[in-house]
Amino acid sequence: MTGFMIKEVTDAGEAEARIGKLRLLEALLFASAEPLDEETLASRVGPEVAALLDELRAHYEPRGVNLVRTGAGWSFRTATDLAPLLRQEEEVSRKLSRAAIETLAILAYHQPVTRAEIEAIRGVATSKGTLDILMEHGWIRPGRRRETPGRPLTWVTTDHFLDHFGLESLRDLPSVEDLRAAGLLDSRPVLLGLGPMAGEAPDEPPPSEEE
Amino acid sequence: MTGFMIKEVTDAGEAEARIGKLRLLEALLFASAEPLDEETLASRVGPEVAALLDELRAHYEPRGVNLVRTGAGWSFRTATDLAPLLRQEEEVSRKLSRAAIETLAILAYHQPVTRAEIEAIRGVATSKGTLDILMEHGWIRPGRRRETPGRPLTWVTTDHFLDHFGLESLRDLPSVEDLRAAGLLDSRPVLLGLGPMAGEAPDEPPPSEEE
Amino acid sequence: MATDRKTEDAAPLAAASEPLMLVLDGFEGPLDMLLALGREQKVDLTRISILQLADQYLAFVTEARKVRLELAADYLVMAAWLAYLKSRLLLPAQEDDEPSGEDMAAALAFQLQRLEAMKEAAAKLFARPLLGQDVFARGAPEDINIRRKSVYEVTLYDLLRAYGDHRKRQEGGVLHIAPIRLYSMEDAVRRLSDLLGRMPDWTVLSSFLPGEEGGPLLTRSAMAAHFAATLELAKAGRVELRQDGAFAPLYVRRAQRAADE
Repeated sequence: MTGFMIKEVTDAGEAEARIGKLRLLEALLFASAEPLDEETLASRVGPEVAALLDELRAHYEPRGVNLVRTGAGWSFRTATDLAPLLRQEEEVSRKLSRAAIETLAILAYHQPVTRAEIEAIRGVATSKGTLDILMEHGWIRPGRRRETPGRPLTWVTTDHFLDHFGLESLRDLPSVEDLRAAGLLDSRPVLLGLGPMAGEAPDEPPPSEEE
Repeated sequence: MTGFMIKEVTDAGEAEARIGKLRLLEALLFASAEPLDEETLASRVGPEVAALLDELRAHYEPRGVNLVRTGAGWSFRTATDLAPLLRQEEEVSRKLSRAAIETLAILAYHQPVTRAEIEAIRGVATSKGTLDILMEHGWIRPGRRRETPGRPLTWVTTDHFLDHFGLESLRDLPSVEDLRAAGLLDSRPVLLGLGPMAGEAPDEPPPSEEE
Repeated sequence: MATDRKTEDAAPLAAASEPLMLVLDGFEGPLDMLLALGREQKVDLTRISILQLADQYLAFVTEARKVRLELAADYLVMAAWLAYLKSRLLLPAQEDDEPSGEDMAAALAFQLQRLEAMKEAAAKLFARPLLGQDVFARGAPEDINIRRKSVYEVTLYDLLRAYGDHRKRQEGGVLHIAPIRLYSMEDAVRRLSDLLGRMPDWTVLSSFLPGEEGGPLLTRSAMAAHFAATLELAKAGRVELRQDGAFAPLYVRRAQRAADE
């Protein structure tokens, strides 16, 4: 049991129980490809799960496999510095259209955001299949409806989005604080009366004036 | 790098190279869907793979995850002594049938809805088991009886349904128009798609009507 | 041409001094194109010359029309908007409740900065170690479901997809209808209505016409349809028409009163 760094434990029986829990926690996390939330883990190893997770994380920190927290869950992942040695041929971003990549970024930084707002930011209509493909990847989902005229649907990112991009929370999005400070995370349409940025009803799908 | 038991290595650079190989080996074995044979591993980490594997196996021996040799290959497996604890609440994950998913979707969108109405909408008879499975899972429950001849029972979705699908309320289910816009529903044929803003299909790339 | 937006790289326009390369492939709409033009000024977007940008864009559109390049309507709307912006920037300030040229220019500059920020954010996001590409999950997850609540692997996507598929079947599947080679008045009315809603001021009717790529018959029918459509819209009180003399260009704008209703 040399590998575990057991601290502040004197009683042999207590130490053994703790090691047992660490082993179970390790096995549970190892067996699952998906992140597991603390609540689920606590139901299996007990309320001290946070401390156990910290210990396990520290143990794995220098290794080829790390224990990481993304979104609401914990999971084992290969170490990021090994990426050049492990990289797979097919790159996800290759297969995504530029529109999809941009839309995902706008959605991530401006969420909850309506489709009309995404269009206002990009200055172009969202082609069919863009949100579809992002949803199929499990990165986005519909959020609450906005309580404005038309009650438009908003979109938000999922925990799997955080997992995929290795983010612990949305606060860890690259440069998010700088962008917010610079006022660039304002999703209101600004070019009144222009293109898809139709001024009068910002949250609605572009109105068709015929009806 | 305290976790690794490095033996018989004096040179610091050599130790580092060895640790690098151990980490890569660890990551490869972790990420592989199949057990990996020594030949494959040797091509990635070098001819000393057998010694490295021994070292890794020894390191993991007391832990919740073990490095085991099965047939011709090596793989990580959760420790066998933990099996009873891991499998304590094992439930085989099952795929829901297409009919059941569609029934659930129709029920969610059209509720409260009677079984006869679901059948009318789907155009096929609903097998008895379908609603049972959905109810067993806690996604649907009987609603009020319809005040029509025969007083048929209606069905509605439950709070657990919302919980499972991450919806805050039924109002947050995307509307048919939202689905269409997201590309989850092909649009009605555009008879004369002239210009991107024509009619009610604002989110298509401008059709090139000239072809 | 203008409709192909899937291409990866933003094929840039040549510098304004050289003949414009009419390459629309790769632009995600007019704003994207403006951003590419703006970058050529090689200054910070906050210090960009909006006037110069407008000139470059308008030059592009003029060139495009010369070689009968089919431009999507949103490119034309942007052109009209920029022409209007230019006039407001160059003419002495007027006493009306329209936004000032400076305000409009600032709004455009902000829009460009925001779009650029999002493009950079997207690049940074995808430069991160990605799951399944740089970082890997357990390759052989063991068949242990420790989450009691999800016995069935059904996601919201599956549910919505199922409903979408169902509706699609109901709507009768995919219909293939041969394209009609004539421009109808209904479409012209609709196109004009859409465009006019965004046009700030008097605009030459001919600038609304689609390109001439569909052959002379389609072009002529488009011209006739748009002319008839303006008469129809004028009759309904939705647009105002102006012509300064016989055979002079016909100008159209949204009826000022109807716009407020």
